[in-house]
Amino acid sequence: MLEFNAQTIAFIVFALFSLGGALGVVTTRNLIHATLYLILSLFGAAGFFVLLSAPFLAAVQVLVYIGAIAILIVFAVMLTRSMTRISDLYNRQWLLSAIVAGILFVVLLAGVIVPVWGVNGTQIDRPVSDVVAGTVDLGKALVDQNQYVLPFEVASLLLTAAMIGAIVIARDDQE
Amino acid sequence: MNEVVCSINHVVKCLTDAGVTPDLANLLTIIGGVVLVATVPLITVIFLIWIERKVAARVQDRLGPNRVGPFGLLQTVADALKMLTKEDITPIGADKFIYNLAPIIAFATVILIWAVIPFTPLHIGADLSIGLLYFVAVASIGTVKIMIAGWSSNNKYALLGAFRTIAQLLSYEVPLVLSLLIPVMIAGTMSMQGLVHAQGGMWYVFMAPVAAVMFFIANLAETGRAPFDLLEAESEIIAGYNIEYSGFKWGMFMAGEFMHAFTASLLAAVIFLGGWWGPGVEQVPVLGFLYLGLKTFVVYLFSLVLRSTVPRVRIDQLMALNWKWLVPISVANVLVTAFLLQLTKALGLAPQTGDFAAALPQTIILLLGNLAIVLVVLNLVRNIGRNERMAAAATDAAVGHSEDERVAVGAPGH
Amino acid sequence: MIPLWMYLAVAAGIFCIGTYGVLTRRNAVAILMSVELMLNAVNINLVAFWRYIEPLNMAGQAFAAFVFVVAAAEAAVGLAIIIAVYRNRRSVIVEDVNMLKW
Amino acid sequence: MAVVHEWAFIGVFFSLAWVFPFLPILGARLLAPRKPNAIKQSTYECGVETVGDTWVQFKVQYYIYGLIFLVFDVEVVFLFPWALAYNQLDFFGFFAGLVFIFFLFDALVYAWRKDALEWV
Repeated sequence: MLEFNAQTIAFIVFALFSLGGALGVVTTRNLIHATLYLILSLFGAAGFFVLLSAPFLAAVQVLVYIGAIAILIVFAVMLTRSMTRISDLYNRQWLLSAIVAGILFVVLLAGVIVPVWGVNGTQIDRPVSDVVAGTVDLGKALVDQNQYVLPFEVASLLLTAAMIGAIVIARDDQE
Repeated sequence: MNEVVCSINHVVKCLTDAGVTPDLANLLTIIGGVVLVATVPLITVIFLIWIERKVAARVQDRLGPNRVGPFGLLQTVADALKMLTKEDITPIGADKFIYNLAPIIAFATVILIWAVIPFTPLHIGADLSIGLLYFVAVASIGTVKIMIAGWSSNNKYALLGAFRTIAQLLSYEVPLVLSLLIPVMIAGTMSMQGLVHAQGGMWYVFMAPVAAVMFFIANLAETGRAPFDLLEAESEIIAGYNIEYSGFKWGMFMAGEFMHAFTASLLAAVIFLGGWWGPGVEQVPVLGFLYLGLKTFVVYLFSLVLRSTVPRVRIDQLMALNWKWLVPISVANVLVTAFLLQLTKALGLAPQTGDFAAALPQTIILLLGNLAIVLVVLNLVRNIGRNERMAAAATDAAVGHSEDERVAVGAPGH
Repeated sequence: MIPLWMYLAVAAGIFCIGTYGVLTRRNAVAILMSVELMLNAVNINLVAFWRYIEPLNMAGQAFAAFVFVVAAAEAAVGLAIIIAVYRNRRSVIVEDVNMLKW
Repeated sequence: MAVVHEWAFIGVFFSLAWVFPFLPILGARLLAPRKPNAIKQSTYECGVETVGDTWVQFKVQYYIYGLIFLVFDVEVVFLFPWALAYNQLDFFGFFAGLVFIFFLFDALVYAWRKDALEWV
């Protein structure tokens, strides 16, 4: 069913990156290592975006997730010294949680592969068109009054609010 | 040098004629192209270090390296050979795998930027539609290398140095990216080749001088060059995040840094100085190498002279300079440029063709806008400087001292 | 061409691993990382659906971009809360943070 | 197809880029002497014995800088598609960007007024 070509190889490599990285995040005790696994996983996802011809999102993924969020997480790990203190990795419900996550995965996989809930379009093998809207169209859509201009401004407001909130919470006001 | 794009069809055809499957032929040509593109910086860096030492020596009225080879040209090669035989020490408690990974990432991320640099109209590694963001993204992986180098060394100084370096890199990435918005706005493309083509009429350094200066300053800080090299000031503190590294791993950090500085000049030349544009380049594309190299060298030489003449800033000045000056100026610059671009479009002055005369009216209007920004900033600097001097004089008069040497880099809010 | 369901399957896998991490990890920072994984899986889904079903409509990419914003805001505030809690309780273990229990 | 080719180049570059720094490090490993001992391998903190844990407590200011950077980074990334399409936008597009940047600038002004930008 799958032709063995460069795209398939790339897909497999990125799938290994993102799934392996994700597994590493939840199983590693050392939080810095976990962050590096997170970076690996996010990098795999960036590769997916390239394969899906959304290179802009791939660049954003690297820039925002790897360049900013991962660094912020490392800062937080260092600030809380949280890598040395915890003896138990998981809480007591780990077995139950594993079962829940496993069942969720099976259900999702079934819903994706076989049309359990009727024909839903996940079975298509190839994109409906080879023509893809590019980053320019994204830019136009973001400031188009009939499309996303309101979410666009709200996103800015949300980030401003998040920053103000985070500064208020994180700062030590005792000093 | 990089023949891959211009003659890729010939190479692929030759290989397929020789009996190689088309896929393998494609792969082989790509690999050949990658090796070519990656070798350019590797060879350049050897001469860069020599040039850097020579220029620093001339500024300080010394001779610089002059023993090994003609004019000391082979000094760097000798240094590299010496470094190969140096013992490689891994400190106790270091996270071995990550410790060894950091120098590799440090070097690789710099080489990776070269993939999108247009050397001539025909020679470019990969002309991505998001080339500009690609280089910013790859450069932002650079913070990861510093983080893991500092953390895995199991050394307090390395960790502290790494954190300070990361704070610096993160901060200066903001004006860097903001200043890149302006060429994108004018050109309407993010592909590096497209940006250079769009500068056929007018270099962006004339249309957006403020953005060009912001880009240059932010790049100096991003690459840790003087006057922003306080985190590994070799003459004052031991080193930064790479204190525990020795031998060739340390060499990788240093070579990566030199290359990054040169790459930054290269990018400035591509984005703001018209890249490979020059007389006769459309007839003889290979001339592009020469023009690009010349422009890059001018920018690089300027940063070298800065390095050996300007004193280091303090870390609080570094942060204040970025957040209280560069970022607000960049934001204002984006707004002013955006407004003026709409204005020129409404007035019908936006260039339809890519020649000098067509671009002139828009350039003049943009230049005036930039001039206004510069004047406002200079006025602010003067007022703040005067206020600080007067405040200092007042306190000194109260205390009885008369020293009033203040640096104007401080906060306008005070 | 890779069929759509393979992307969705990988995204489902990442999402479930993230769920497991959120449910089991005791360290608040690790939980936050797992949440990022889940958001990331959502993003892969959005972009995959966009590419395969509606490649000319910008909804998929625009939504993915807004998910980036949400992820950034969540990381910023979440980590700030963790730092504040650590300052007061000297702990980042979520079971120790039970001030709101009663 | 051309687009795929460009990214194939990047993909190959990413898989090969680590080889260039790896080879000299490998060469150094073969050539360089290796006689480790306890003194040599101890951490170098200006010749003084290492005291306490390496994971010293960091100032929250690092986090604040990272935070402000994160917000700016995400917003600037949003501005890139806007800038890319800017030639094709009218004055409404300009105002949308203006409002967006205004909120962004608000965040900076707040941080400034709260002295969150000071290196303490």
